[in-house]
Amino acid sequence: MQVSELMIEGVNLMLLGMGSVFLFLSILVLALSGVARLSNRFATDDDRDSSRPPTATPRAATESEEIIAVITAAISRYRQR
Amino acid sequence: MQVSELMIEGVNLMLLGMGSVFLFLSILVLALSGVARLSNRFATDDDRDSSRPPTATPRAATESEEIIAVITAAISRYRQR
Amino acid sequence: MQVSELMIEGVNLMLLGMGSVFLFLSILVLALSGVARLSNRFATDDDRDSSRPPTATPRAATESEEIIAVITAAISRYRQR
Amino acid sequence: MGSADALWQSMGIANMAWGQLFMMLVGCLLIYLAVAKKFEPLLLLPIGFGAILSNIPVAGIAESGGMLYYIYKVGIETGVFPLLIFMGVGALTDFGALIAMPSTLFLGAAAQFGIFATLIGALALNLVPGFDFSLADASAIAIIGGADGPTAIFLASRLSPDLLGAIAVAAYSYMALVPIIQPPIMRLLTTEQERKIVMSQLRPVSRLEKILFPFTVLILCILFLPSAAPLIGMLMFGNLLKEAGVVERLSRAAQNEIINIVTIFLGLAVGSKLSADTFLTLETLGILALGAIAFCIGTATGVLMGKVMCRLTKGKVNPLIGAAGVSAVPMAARVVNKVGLESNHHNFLLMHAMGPNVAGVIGSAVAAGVLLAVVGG
Amino acid sequence: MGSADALWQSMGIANMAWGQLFMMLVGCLLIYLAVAKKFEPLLLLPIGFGAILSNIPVAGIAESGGMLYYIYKVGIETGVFPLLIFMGVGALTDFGALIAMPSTLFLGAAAQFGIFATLIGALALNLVPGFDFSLADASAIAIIGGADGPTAIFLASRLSPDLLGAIAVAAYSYMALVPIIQPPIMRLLTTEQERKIVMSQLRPVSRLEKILFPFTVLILCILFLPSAAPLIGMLMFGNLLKEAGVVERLSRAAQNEIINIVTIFLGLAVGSKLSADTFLTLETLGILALGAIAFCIGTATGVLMGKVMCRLTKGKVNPLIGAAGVSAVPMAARVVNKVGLESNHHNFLLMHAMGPNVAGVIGSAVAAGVLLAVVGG
Amino acid sequence: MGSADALWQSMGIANMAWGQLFMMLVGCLLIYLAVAKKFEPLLLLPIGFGAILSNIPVAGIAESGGMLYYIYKVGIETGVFPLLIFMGVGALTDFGALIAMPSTLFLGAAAQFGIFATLIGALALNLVPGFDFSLADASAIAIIGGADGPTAIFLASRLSPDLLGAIAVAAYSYMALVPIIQPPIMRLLTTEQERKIVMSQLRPVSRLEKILFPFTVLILCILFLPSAAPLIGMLMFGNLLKEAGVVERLSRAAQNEIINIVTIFLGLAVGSKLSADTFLTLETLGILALGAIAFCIGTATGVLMGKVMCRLTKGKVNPLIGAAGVSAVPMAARVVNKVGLESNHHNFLLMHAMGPNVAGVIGSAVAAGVLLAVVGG
Ligand code: NA
Ligand code: NA
Ligand code: NA
Repeated sequence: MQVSELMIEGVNLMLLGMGSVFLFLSILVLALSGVARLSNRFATDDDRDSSRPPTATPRAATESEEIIAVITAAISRYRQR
Repeated sequence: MQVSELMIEGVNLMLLGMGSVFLFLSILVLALSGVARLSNRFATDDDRDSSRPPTATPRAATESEEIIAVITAAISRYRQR
Repeated sequence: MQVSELMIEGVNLMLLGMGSVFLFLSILVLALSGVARLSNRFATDDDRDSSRPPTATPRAATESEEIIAVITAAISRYRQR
Repeated sequence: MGSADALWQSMGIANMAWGQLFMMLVGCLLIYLAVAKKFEPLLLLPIGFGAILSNIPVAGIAESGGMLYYIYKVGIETGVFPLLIFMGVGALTDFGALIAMPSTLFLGAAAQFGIFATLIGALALNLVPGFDFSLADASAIAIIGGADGPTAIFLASRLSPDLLGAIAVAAYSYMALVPIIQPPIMRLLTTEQERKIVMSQLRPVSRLEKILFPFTVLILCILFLPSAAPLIGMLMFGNLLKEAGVVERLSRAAQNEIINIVTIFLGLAVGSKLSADTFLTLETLGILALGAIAFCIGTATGVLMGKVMCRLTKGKVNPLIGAAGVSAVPMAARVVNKVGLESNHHNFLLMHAMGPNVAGVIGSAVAAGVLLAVVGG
Repeated sequence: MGSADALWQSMGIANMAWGQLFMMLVGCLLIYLAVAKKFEPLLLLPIGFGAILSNIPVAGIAESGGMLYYIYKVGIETGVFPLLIFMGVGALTDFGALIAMPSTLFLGAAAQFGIFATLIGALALNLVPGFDFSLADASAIAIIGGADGPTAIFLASRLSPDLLGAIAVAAYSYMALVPIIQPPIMRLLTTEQERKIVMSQLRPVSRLEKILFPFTVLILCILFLPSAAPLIGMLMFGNLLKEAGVVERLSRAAQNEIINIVTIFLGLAVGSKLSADTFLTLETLGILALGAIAFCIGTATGVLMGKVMCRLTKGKVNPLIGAAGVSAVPMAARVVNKVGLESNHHNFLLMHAMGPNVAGVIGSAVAAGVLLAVVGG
Repeated sequence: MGSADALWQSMGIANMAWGQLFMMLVGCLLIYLAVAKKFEPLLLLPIGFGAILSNIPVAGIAESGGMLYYIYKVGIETGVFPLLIFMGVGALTDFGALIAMPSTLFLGAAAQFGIFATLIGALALNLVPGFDFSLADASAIAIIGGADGPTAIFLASRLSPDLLGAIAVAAYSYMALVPIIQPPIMRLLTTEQERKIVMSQLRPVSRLEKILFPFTVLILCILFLPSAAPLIGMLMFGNLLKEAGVVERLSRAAQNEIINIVTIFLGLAVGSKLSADTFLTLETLGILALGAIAFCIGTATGVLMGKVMCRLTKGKVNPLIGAAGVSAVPMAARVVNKVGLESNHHNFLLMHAMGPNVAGVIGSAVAAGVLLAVVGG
């Protein structure tokens, strides 16, 4: 294929590509807005409260429980002195 | 193969299968009882004491050591006030 | 191949092998000494201080921060009594 | 504008078949059950997503050259993935309750009747026009009654790969439904008096016994049922890693890294078998129906055997724990505990139910071995 | 002394070609950039080491039978490794900022102009004697402008495997150079007044929206661009694992074990494509030049679209955040934040820049899908 | 009752060969040594279990289509598993002691004499009727003297796959026996006076030196012995991941996930080579005997070189540390420390012994490279 033909194909592809990207993402904007409205209607209070930190893993929980237990023990031992 | 033949094969397989499962697990019951008697004879005091928690991993150990060190430091600093 | 021939090949290989190992590691001794001299010239103060413990992983950092936070809280609560 | 045309030709809306659309909805349903209803989410979420991905038109993700094709080929066709999961299950399972009370193995055995009754049921379905299950198909379907995911996937991949998707989905779905399926059957078959039985505390188990346990099981498997050796071997290998106490690194790898990674891939690969042409058939409906029956029968025979043991021990065994014999670890044991608490608020049957529960895992591996030996040979 | 001769014949100094030596130095340069300059070290260090290993004479580590050959074959030729990385990226990414402000998707779209401008540039280079890029080559090169490593590797492995090494190196190098490339362009195209714009705080996003997000994106992908489905599918699968909240084990596996392990192998395998005969060509120079242009153009069009949105919203959008649309997550968003702080010391744009930043990931996956559909078909 | 017959035909007791039974007992012995005696449990436990699994009659777990067959094929025949282990070893090893005192490399070199003496020994065994070791076989056996598991497995998989099982078992068993084998030899060859020598503290090593170390070793390997490049390359890659300080994620993956997962699979796959027909031969007895000799000679030449260095430095080097040159990291260094403490209760030689210890790893990789270049070519 000649360079000029290739270039024409390239320009075609550019138009098509940028068009597709914009079209796709525009539809996505619409879809996300729709989803937002939809989920606001269904959202419970619990759901909306997304500012809370992500749920700790069970292991982490156990660890901090251990820590608290250790501290409690340390402090009570300290108090007995 | 006709359905009736298949069914006969199926019933055969059922009898054989349930028989095998029961036979296998029955022998396992015997074997486990034997192993229990055997290992009770050989068991040292240390072995028998399986109520202790599973051995902590080295890493966990290090962590709790760290915690204790941190606490000790915190408390001693607090005492100095 | 006859055993005697094999043995001769083996002895050859032994000489060649031990020679190669010693030669290779001798060159490595020289190279490492060179690198040591070179890097001492370029080393910054920060680099030389390799006695510090390896950088803690972010996670570990977070954990000990948590621990400290928990301890601080525990102690302050204890003081309020 | 040849390229615009090529783009249009490649669009999903231009190529979507109804079957694909329906299967994607099935995938969404599985994900919904996993996320909203917490139905075995570790498996059903990846399976559901795999179903969606593999039914996307044009993309061919589950076809030769696609990612899910490779994963299925490498992990399921070889049988490696379910065996690795089994290794992880072994490394995660404490067989102590079973070792302390080996007689609970009979409960685990009785509950496997669900498997073989379903086998007959599957063959009988051939009388209905439209069904055509071979003995291998029927065996693969029957294993749903084992209530054990990796065993079901392993057997189906060996005996009836086309039905693998439906079988895996049925197995995991009904395992998630155990808290709904089992209690009515348990209540129906036992008296209030029986449900109130308090069992004596389990004896402590020495470390030596725990280390010898995997060998005991494996030796019997080698002697009498080598066709179950891959399953039981890997289960016991995992358990040995856990109990040996000297290979902590490997035990952790089996319990975490390996089982987690393999679960993701196994789920996606099973999902890739949920294609319209193999799933949207009358047979799938049959499989779903048979699976439900299998769970019910397994629960019933487990409880009935519990009643027999109750008689023989003069009331020392609470028949409820028989229901845990279907495996579905640890869900079924929890259900037993819950139903037991309804009759006696201070009666915690959980530890006693763990015995038949893990016995059920071994029991269905044994049943799978029999089916493989006779049908798969 | 036949064996001594054999040993000499097998020595590197007796077999070293200049090209191999040069490529090993390129590998060392990449490692230097990774270690000393912290240029995308997670990728460039393994790539650099892979380049060294694969150019060792006689050893044949990247040739049939060698380790890197197998890793490339299994992980890159099949496309599996970049897709697994994408799954991990999805599991690590919080799309909350994008969901809160979907209009930032336009910024992510505009920045993809860097891709298509580079496509034209690559084809135009054919006018220079010595260059001979096919449409597939040009497309694979163009994707460097997507500023997204796994997308670039996936597309190059599909369209132009010979150029994969150079393309991956260019993509990751320029991603590391984002803090140097972008600021001048951003300052050139915006006024001090615009850079000072403070954006209103993002609204909170509910858990339900976060769970529905992956489905929304995937559905559109299925309907309109199934050729992007492997990339977008795995990205959204990873994100669903993260957001579902019921598969913590799998989410952690995707975010840690899988992505770490695959990154090591992906890097080594990409490095194995840095052999003298495919890398030491005029084409590589062209690719490096085009890559730089791609980043510049993408940044510029992103910022310009930011200015348009600023106008349309009557000054509610700070045009700087458009630069984050090239993706290069999270580097580009941090650069936006930094440039913004220079003009207004209390204006933290990081969260607002995360919207176009993750939009850029989706945008370049979409662009890759178009290129695959039209060129790869 | 055809199916009952099929079931009987499939039983282990109906098909067990004496050789299989014996090999399973060998597997049990290895597991016993691993669990009760803590003999290299990370490797010997999976190897032992792999031996049991692969010798189960009928099941065919190590035959074409079985799980262990696939794992062997993918991981060992390609050489990938031992190389990944080597990467992990590199990421776990601190070469600081060696960098601080490069002269300890001579100790690591001298101890490799165990390898080449064993080579002669293996060839001489051909004079005994029943032995027929080729040069390749003898080389693979000799590498046991390197006291380095992954190197032994890598070389055996290249030169003599049939002997791989016996070689790996011998290598790991004798590594575990180092605390028993080495002390008498060390005491025999040194005077009380020598064992009391206190060595001066090692100089601190800068981060730059630690980063340059992998490159120094790799460059020499490239120039003079590219056949060792896969081994030394991966060892140094792992070490660079550790020392670079910018790829913490990858370093952790190499040190934990990858090495743990691969160790499980490597062990099982090596165990799958313990089949009766390749293991129950006179040759295995020869290999076991030669392995013991190899360790003894390696220890002796290491200590003797230590004495030479003691003379040359006028008593600044404690000759005991030469024994650590066989590698067997970190066991041999600990043995040195213990024997040293017996003579002087305040003399901790551990850090000084780590130098020759890690030098021994490089030394045996170099020796493996020579054997590969000359014999494997
Ligand atoms: Na079961
Ligand atoms: Na992008
Ligand atoms: Na060695």
